[in-house]
Amino acid sequence: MSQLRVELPGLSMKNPVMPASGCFGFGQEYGRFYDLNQLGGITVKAVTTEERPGNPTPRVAEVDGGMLNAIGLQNPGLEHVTQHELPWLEKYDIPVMVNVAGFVMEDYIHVSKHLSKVKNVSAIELNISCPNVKVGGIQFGSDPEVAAELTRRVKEVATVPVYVKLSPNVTNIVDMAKAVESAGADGLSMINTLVGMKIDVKTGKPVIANKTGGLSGPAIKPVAIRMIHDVSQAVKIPIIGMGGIHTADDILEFFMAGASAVAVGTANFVDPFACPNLISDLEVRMNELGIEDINDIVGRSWGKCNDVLSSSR
Amino acid sequence: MSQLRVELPGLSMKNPVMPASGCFGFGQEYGRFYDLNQLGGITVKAVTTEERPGNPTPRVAEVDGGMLNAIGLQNPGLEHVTQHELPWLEKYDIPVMVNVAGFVMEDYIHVSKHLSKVKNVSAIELNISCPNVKVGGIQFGSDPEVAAELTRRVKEVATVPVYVKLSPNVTNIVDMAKAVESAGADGLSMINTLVGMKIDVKTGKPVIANKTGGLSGPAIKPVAIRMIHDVSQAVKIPIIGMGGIHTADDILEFFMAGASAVAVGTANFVDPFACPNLISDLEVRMNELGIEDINDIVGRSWGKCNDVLSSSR
Amino acid sequence: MIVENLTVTAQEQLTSNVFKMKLTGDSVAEMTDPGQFVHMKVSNGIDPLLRRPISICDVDLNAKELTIIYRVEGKGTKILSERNDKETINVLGPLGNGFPTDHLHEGDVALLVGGGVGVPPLYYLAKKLVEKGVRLKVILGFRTANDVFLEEEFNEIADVTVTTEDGSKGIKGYVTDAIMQIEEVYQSYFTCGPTPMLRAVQQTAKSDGFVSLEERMGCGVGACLACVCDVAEEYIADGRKYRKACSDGPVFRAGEVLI
Amino acid sequence: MIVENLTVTAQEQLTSNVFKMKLTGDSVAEMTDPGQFVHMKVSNGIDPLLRRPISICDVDLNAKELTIIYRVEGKGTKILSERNDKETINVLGPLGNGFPTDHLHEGDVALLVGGGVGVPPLYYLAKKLVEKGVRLKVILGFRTANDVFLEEEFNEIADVTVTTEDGSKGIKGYVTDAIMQIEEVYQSYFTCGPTPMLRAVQQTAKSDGFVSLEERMGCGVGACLACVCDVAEEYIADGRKYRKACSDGPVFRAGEVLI
Ligand SMILES: Cc1cc2nc3c(=O)[nH]c(=O)nc-3n(C[C@H](O)[C@H](O)[C@H](O)COP(=O)(O)OP(=O)(O)OC[C@H]3O[C@@H](n4cnc5c(N)ncnc54)[C@H](O)[C@@H]3O)c2cc1C
Ligand SMILES: Cc1cc2nc3c(=O)[nH]c(=O)nc-3n(C[C@H](O)[C@H](O)[C@H](O)COP(=O)(O)OP(=O)(O)OC[C@H]3O[C@@H](n4cnc5c(N)ncnc54)[C@H](O)[C@@H]3O)c2cc1C
Ligand SMILES: Cc1cc2nc3c(=O)[nH]c(=O)nc-3n(C[C@H](O)[C@H](O)[C@H](O)COP(=O)(O)O)c2cc1C
Ligand SMILES: Cc1cc2nc3c(=O)[nH]c(=O)nc-3n(C[C@H](O)[C@H](O)[C@H](O)COP(=O)(O)O)c2cc1C
Ligand code: FES
Ligand code: FES
Repeated sequence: MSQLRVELPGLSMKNPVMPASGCFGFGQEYGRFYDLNQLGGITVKAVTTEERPGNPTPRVAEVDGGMLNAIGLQNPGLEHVTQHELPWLEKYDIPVMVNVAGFVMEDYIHVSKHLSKVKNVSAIELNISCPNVKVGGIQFGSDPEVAAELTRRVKEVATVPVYVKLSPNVTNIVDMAKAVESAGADGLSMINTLVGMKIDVKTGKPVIANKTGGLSGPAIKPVAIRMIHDVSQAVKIPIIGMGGIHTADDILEFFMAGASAVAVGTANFVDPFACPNLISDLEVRMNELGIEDINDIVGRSWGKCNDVLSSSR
Repeated sequence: MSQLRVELPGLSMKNPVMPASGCFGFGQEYGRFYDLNQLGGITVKAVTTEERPGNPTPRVAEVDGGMLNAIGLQNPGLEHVTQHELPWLEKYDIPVMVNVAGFVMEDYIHVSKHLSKVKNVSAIELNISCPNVKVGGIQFGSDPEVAAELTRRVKEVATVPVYVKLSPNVTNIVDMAKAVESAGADGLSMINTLVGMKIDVKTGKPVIANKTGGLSGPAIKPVAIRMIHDVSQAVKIPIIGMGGIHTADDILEFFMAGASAVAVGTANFVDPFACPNLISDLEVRMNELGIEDINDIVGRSWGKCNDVLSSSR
Repeated sequence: MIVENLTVTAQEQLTSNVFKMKLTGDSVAEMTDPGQFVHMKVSNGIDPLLRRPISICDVDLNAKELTIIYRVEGKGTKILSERNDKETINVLGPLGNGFPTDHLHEGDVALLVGGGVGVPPLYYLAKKLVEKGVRLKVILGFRTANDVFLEEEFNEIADVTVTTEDGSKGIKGYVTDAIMQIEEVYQSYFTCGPTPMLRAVQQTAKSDGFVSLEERMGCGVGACLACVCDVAEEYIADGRKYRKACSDGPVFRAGEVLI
Repeated sequence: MIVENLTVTAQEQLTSNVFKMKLTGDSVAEMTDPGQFVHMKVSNGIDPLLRRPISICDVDLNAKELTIIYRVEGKGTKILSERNDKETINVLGPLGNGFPTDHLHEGDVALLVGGGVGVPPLYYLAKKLVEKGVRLKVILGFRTANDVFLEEEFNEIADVTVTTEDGSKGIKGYVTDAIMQIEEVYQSYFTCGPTPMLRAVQQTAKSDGFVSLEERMGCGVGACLACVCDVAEEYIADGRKYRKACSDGPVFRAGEVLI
């Protein structure tokens, strides 16, 4: 398995695959299907200062090649998460990344500060890109200066590495990435969902109660690959890639685009065993393609690893 | 068929369906399959001042639920188009919209001015959003001020209505739409393709020679619907909707989002008879759903037509 | 909770748009609770992408054979209706919590009220209750006579009243019209069908009861929070103000969740 | 150019990853030109979305039966290999321009050079040429003996040399090694296979000839400009500096397009 090991700030992973935030709860549900120790790590659902009821239902809709969701950051709040959800994960020997959301900067700072103190929190992922929350939120994800300030202030209080999860719904994602990098982000997660909508032609109304929802699944993979390809050439911090991963080849594609680890979202719904299956398929596929170490192919599509190879050998 | 008739500036269409630019050449190829008079109109391939060789091949790649293309605006240039391609379309009694592209503002102005004089050109569609051209091009599509100035200057010389084709690769499409509307645009076309990439895991390189390509097909439909839903509430000019239309229900969805006509791109490749089939399916489906006039459902998802109905009856 | 490729053993069309399918496989042995559902991947690949929740209608534990009855609504159920004998379908299940029956005893009377494709899960329940010696009053609501299915099967084990909206069969009207005609006392009721029907049944029925809900689902296993329902004030426990239809339900005590 | 649902009449596995399929339908009557191709929608729905170009390998005009031979490469051809007898497949074709044969006459000698899945279109061509009384020298290149197909069929109508890269059958090496061993004079050659092979054949062969190209396609009918190839200086006509592989080709005069 050592060909799969990756090391990212705060995340020492025996393989590069973890579930994506919001698609795996706090781990208990899928823990009934398999031993979570098989995972490279785990990203849990967005946590906010206070409990959040989320949006009205319907919250999901299927579209061609993907799905829309507008869960609305439903979560039991910081206190409940630290006291009841995270302790349950202590029995596993895998890094835990906690997704943090908020409505004003102070929310992010407060939650990040407290989560940093929790024993098994390995890293924080700032969700500045949730398209399903009406107040605030989305601005953090589309204005480089605001995103940078948020990152800087969270970094001041956080004692674990901080990843910033970028929104794809922007004109220039490279600017966003550079801004949060220079503000001290330890890594990037990309991409969050594209804002989309589906209308029921029988009623004439949006299928999702919130009207718009976040598009995830295979449909967004080409956008994710392109963005990671562009961003990985412009920043030095590692990228956790996500968006439509359903096969081991998809994982390789994300690495070749420039990701250093990956997260799997929607695929868990299609197959509860998606993550462990991807991990074993990945090893098989790497052997077929003669890839000895997954780290060797990071950024291969734009020559990063070719450069490394030619200079080191 | 009168339940399908729509009237847009310069485009008096017996039904709301036309092929999208770049997916139908200048009409001759599909004219071999069926009588083009069945169409509501036709949008031809992008025209530039001079002949353009386009990008190296491979220029297309299939992805889940869609395809990537990077044709690179290949076209025989303004003179050849006006002398050889457009005259061929004269035998048809359908409005012709010509897609115009360029690298500097003067290109757009020059081409638009000359096309305005061509007998059977009913409208011009400014392609300010082609993601596959390296120089210029893309900026027009992401900066509201530049787009507005371009629109204003083209409007000064054009004697036919001018539609502006918007790029979805922006943070705020409503701002773009409002900017070109106040600059005098007669209508909007949306959306063009999302920028995407696919990597061949066997070679580690992008499949498309140009590296990135434009994502089209069902995968982008939710993004198109959301953007049209938002823009149609913010502008008064009509919208030609496109992005992933493959069924009659898709057309109804675009209308309910706020479109007043639609264009069909990728579906033509899947089935050369896509457009005429969609037109006949649309009528059947409207009858099933009790929609008497397609114009009645424009913007129904956000209440436009409900409002009209309640105030007029 | 298991994922398994079940093999289709039968596919039968019951009405113009309702089909009955039988599937076999080891995981069927776990499908012991009426009211639970399975989550079906109707085709390989991404078209469609998500699983479809379908109730368990009947189980033959010896033959390890599951029966489902489904209505063709859209793409997914259409594809399901085209799957043939001997093909396999990837099925996740059994999922959720079914109808509780422990509170009923021999000689008790239970009311079962199903509407449309809400009828199927009540059949497996009926069989279990009859085994226990519970007497059943079954009310099945359909739109027209042509839409009726499972009536014969129910007739063999219980006292059945059919209602149709147009009166083309049985009582003309809604299931509630039939409920109001019941004079006998029943200890509990169980209902499944469209949400407006569930609401009406809750209001009309004269005992405690259980309702089975339909919600749009993502994961089906409690992880994505797609399917939550708000909880009535008096049922809030541990501060949890919601229930997940997939893993807390789909069956709830009448009145527990706001519908 | 017609779109029709052809019915699968046979599906046979030839090697570990090469299959032969037969399909029947009215449009087959139009498939008279060797070198043309059909554009196949391998499944309904969007998975996969685009058609797949496959060469016409043989046609029985009386039985209206088309034969294709294809290698399982990715998703599309995999699905094709799983389609069964009596199922229908939506086929657009015949498309493109095939191999010209008017310049050859009875008694002439023609060289046919195929590599891998470039071999199939040459079979229909070979039959047409033999009908005309043209004598054939056929060279078929494969990777190993296990990959060889269509050899017997060709043997019945022509003089065949097989090459394999590992020498496990026939001449060890590439098709060009076999071409160089030909002593006889041939009036024309026809070749189809991977692009590097086409280049090598163009350089080695000692006559005018025709090459059939593979390019990624969108529409297949000349409308999208996905499949263009640059034209050699001397072939530029009417200022057109490119050719579309789908509608101007896939067969071109050797040297006409830059490969
Ligand atoms: C717990 C549960 C049990 C069910 N049992 C049965 C049954 O036994 N027989 C039966 O015919 N139907 C049953 N349904 C409804 C069935 O799941 C839907 O009819 C089916 O998902 C429609 O899929 P489709 O692709 O044909 O329709 P589409 O409209 O194309 O589906 C699009 C999306 O919406 C979802 N969806 C559409 N309608 C419903 C619905 N009513 N409930 C939940 N999701 C929906 C689909 O799952 C899919 O994700 C049940 C639903 C639930 C939640
Ligand atoms: C004119 C023409 C005739 C052909 N005839 C034959 C034949 O007779 N037998 C045969 O086995 N193959 C033939 N091919 C190649 C065949 O089209 C591809 O192998 C097939 O499209 C691969 O599809 P896939 O889904 O299995 O692979 P994937 O790699 O999953 O396909 C992804 C996309 O790339 C395209 N693609 C992949 N490889 C090729 C290729 N080599 N050429 C063009 N497009 C490709 C596919 O069409 C699809 O759009 C021909 C190609 C052309 C252009
Ligand atoms: C149901 C659902 C809930 C999600 N919730 C969150 C969330 O709470 N925080 C977050 O940062 N991303 C959330 N996401 C986004 C995913 O983490 C991921 O970025 C996205 O779905 C793309 O990956 P995928 O295509 O593999 O699903 C959610 C996605 C889905 C489908
Ligand atoms: C092969 C191809 C070529 C295209 N060329 C152009 C073009 O020249 N000008 C333009 O404005 N849009 C062009 N487009 C974009 C389409 O007009 C359309 O906006 C887009 O494909 C979305 O619609 P669809 O999903 O129905 O294809 C092209 C699209 C494709 C697939
Ligand atoms: S469907 Fe995911 S929690 Fe219920
Ligand atoms: S494939 Fe579209 S022009 Fe050739």
